[in-house]
Amino acid sequence: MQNKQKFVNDPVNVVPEMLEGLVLANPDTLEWVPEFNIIHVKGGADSARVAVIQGSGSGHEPAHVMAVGKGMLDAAVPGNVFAAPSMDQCLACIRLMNGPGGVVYIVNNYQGDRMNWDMAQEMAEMEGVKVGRVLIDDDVSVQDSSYTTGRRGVAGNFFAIKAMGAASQRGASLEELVAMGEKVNANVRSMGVSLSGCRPPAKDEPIFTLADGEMEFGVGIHGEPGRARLATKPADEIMADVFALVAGDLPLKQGDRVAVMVNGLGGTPIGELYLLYRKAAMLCAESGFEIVRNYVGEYCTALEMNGFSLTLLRLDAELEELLAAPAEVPIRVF
Amino acid sequence: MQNKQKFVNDPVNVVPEMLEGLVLANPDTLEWVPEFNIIHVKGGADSARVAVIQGSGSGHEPAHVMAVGKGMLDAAVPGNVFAAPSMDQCLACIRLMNGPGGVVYIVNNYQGDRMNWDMAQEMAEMEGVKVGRVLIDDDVSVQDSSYTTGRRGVAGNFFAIKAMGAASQRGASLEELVAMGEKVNANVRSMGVSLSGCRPPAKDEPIFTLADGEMEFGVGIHGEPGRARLATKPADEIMADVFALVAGDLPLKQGDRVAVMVNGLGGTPIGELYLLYRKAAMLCAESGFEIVRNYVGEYCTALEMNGFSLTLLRLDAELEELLAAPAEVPIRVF
Amino acid sequence: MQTVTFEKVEKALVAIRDTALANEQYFCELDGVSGDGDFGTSLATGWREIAAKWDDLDRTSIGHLLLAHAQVIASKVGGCSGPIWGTAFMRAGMVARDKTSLSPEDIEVMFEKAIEGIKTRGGAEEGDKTLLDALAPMSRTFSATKAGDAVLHACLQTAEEAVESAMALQARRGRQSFTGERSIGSKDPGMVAIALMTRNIAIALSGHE
Amino acid sequence: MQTVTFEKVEKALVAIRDTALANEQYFCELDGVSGDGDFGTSLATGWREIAAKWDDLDRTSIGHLLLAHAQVIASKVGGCSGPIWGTAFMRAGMVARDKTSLSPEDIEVMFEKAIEGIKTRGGAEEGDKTLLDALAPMSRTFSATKAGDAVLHACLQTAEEAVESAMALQARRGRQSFTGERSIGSKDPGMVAIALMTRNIAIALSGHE
Ligand SMILES: Nc1ncnc2c1ncn2[C@@H]1O[C@H](COP(=O)(O)OP(=O)(O)O)[C@@H](O)[C@H]1O
Ligand SMILES: Nc1ncnc2c1ncn2[C@@H]1O[C@H](COP(=O)(O)OP(=O)(O)O)[C@@H](O)[C@H]1O
Ligand SMILES: [Mg+2]
Ligand SMILES: [Mg+2]
Ligand SMILES: [Mg+2]
Ligand SMILES: [Mg+2]
Repeated sequence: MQNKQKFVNDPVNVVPEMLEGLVLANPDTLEWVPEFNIIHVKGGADSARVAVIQGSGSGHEPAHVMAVGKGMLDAAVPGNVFAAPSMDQCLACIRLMNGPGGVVYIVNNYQGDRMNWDMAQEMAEMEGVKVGRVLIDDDVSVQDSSYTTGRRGVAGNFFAIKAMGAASQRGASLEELVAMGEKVNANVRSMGVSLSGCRPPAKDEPIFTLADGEMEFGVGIHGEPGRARLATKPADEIMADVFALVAGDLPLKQGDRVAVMVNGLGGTPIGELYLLYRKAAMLCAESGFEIVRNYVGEYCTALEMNGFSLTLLRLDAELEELLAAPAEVPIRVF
Repeated sequence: MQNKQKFVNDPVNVVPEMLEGLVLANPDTLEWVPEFNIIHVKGGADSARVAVIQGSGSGHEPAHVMAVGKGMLDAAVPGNVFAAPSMDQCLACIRLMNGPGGVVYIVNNYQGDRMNWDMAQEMAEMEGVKVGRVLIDDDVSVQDSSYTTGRRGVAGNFFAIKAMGAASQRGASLEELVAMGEKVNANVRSMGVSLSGCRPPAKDEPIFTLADGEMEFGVGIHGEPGRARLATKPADEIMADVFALVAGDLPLKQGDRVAVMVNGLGGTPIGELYLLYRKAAMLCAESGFEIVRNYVGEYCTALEMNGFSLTLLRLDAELEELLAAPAEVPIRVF
Repeated sequence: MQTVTFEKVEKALVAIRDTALANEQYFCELDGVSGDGDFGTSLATGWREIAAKWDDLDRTSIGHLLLAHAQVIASKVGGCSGPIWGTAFMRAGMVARDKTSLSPEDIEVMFEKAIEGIKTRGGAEEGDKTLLDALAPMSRTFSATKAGDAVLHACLQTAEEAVESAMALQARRGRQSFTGERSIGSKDPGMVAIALMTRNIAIALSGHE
Repeated sequence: MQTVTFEKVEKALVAIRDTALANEQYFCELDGVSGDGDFGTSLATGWREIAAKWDDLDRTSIGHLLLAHAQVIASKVGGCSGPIWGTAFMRAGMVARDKTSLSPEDIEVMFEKAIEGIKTRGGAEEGDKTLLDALAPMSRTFSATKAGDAVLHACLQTAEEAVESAMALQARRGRQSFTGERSIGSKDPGMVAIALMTRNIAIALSGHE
């Protein structure tokens, strides 16, 4: 049975109808290929540049279809809600965005995403296309999970997109882009916490439910279990726990320059995200980590889940420059 | 009792801690006056311009503290969650942002907001300050409501801020700014629908609850009742009903040029907002209204409420130019 | 009524202040019947601040003293009461800006201006079951009896009768109005405060009448 | 075993196809015990597409025919099965790219490459209760018996025994693994499909052995 507390029509059409809305809202900058649900920058592949593309399940918006734009992704190819894009979608996207220098895709470490992309890559390579791959696995909360072997790829993904998108604009080669993505992945860590479940449009039931006073510590971006189901506590204490695990995993050391992201998982008011950022900024100051850039808002969501994730990225001069480069996304804020 | 499913510390400190996070995240552009919870552009009043300010309850973020920036608001002074700022907060903000040409405030038509601002205006005028006022009442859903006499002021407010902020940058006088704000208000209409209640941090109970399959048609931005409690239905049909009421109230006529905003009330995934925008764009096309600019995302929320509002603004050449003028807001999207 | 001296005005203000301070709980209970139960706290918070600053209040004129009250009330009193009471004191204060004593005609105008201010500020009219339903008849009684000696007593009687007769009304302003018909049959806390303050003013000034 | 002709390969592919088409419901039921019940639909959807395109499939070589299968399977089969089966056909197809008949050694390498591909793609190892637990022992049986005439029969026996003995295992890959210990005691749908396809290939080719 359909979830009635959603602004959708037939749940089967959620993704195409969302994409149609997106291109209707951005007629000058985006194009949509309905057959494969590909969103790409207007005009398609740029023969002077190596395109950067991504595809994963829907329900994480603005990731990744709303990260398509100049200096960000050249294309995104979403699957259904919380389902990997199929092999032929990935292959079609590779073919479409391929240029003389090849094409690079970014994939989060989820089994379904990886299998379909790897397969598409092999197929494309058999056709003579040069394909680069960047795997993101920034989530420190669990080693193996419902949908992964190894760590999950979550909001840290944004920084790979931003850095690689900027590098592509500067004419980076396929190898340079892959190296850049791998550098981001080696230096980025994330972890999430939720205070509610989430409910895909086609499902009658939430993926999980939390009683009043419970939180899922280390939740995944589909509502998969994390480290533990714990009692809720003040926001500052939650942030302190998450911060210690994320910073400790890299590990960051005094004097490191960092980018800090407090990402909303969909149902958390932006006011609470800033309240959480306040504590993260204080913890950085105490630890001697210098915040060079910060990001507070929704970057990678899990439908309407009430939760947040913290992402820390260790910077070097090159990354700082790429993060500061101009970029365009289809979300208008003023 | 405190609501435990929130990322907050002591509910009493929600607003100051959010504001502290906001200025920590924007040290180069924003300043905070803790005594009165005023957020203003760095450096304060600009003696060459008439400042545009706003204050209302918190819990509607990004409205209005995250709309402070060059070409937008010069300052915002928020009350507690869903409570008007007090008279002395408003008065302090007027005094602080006053310049040789005076200062203009925007107030949404809620009784508490109006009384405190009007009072502050009289006090300031007794001190010799020239104060302009723009009242926003764009919500077509109800004539009188729990908190208002006349129509409520909701997301349409954004367009007054944007147009007046841009006009102020161009050196508009107090009288010109007031006229501009009144022009926006005369040409803007909104209406909201929700599929869930919302729950202030200091409250144990949601402001209202909806059963599965119910929606509040015409909801206010504090969860106040609207026109009717109805059965949910497909998103396109909900949008069609809202669109007819909003466009019909102006009324818009064939050939009109418009700005369209699909605003999330806090807990609605952005994917659904684009799905709703798709239908709004189609309805505009059918009705012969030309969409010049569109806005899809969160502009004026009601904490974590699952809902949206539609705002239509009838444009003329002057408004089009002001909406297109550059502006800076403290929310970084890339 | 004769000319009202600065001293008498101060005594009246002390009576108002002490009424607010002494009845915090009672006014809250009245507000709790169909409102949000904060009215007593709202008033007491404001007048505690006035009491703390008492000696330093601007006494250049009666008007300035009233304006100093207005400033504190508007800043420190919460709910609807802050802007409404603040406005009343401010409008009355404007009339008396340059005065160190008040004629009955001055007081008549101050009454009218305060009522006008409350109406503008809160959008209420007589019959909406707010303190206007006490102030407006009092103002009419004052105008009718201002020449006589029993004016204060007449005003008090009007206020107390108003409290009783307004019980039958349904509140249409402030939080009381949110509970709809539940407000019918109960006393309006704002009106009770006005009547009690008037009584205490009458007691305080009775030696001088 | 002798050289396998193009004709025999086609017969084997028809047997695989028809097994997928004939057992949609049965495979779904098997998957429903501890998985999400879509395995039969996944396979049937893919092979319905293959059947529809049957006459137009690229027959330049055995390898091209297998690669044509791989393309359709990877595109049209959902769940884990699409990429896994697609990879198996692709890797086997690469070995046979230029061949119009297969030696036992060719088939041995194709087996090995397909298994290697499945491992790379899905990250599973033997013992994780997936179709690898049928394919890997079959591949060893094939290598050991490829010189003899009973090779197909020996492979079939290995597969069917593997299905039985793997029942005791707990699934560690795919959706079956989500239900944890609930998978113990049931047959793995992927392994059953492999065994049934082998049986139908043996029947189809028995006239020629
Ligand atoms: N709009 C109004 N105009 C005049 N008086 C009002 C108005 N609203 C409320 N009041 C008066 O204020 C009293 C309640 O005060 P208070 O508890 O401070 O307000 P709130 O309704 O905000 O809780 C009521 O008893 C009534 O006499
Ligand atoms: N990672 C894997 N590697 C190899 N085979 C797998 C893997 N995961 C599942 N399988 C096989 O696939 C079968 C289930 O297929 P299917 O229902 O399409 O997958 P899903 O788990 O996505 O629902 C299982 O019975 C098992 O034999
Ligand atoms: Mg009250
Ligand atoms: Mg109150
Ligand atoms: Mg399955
Ligand atoms: Mg499946």
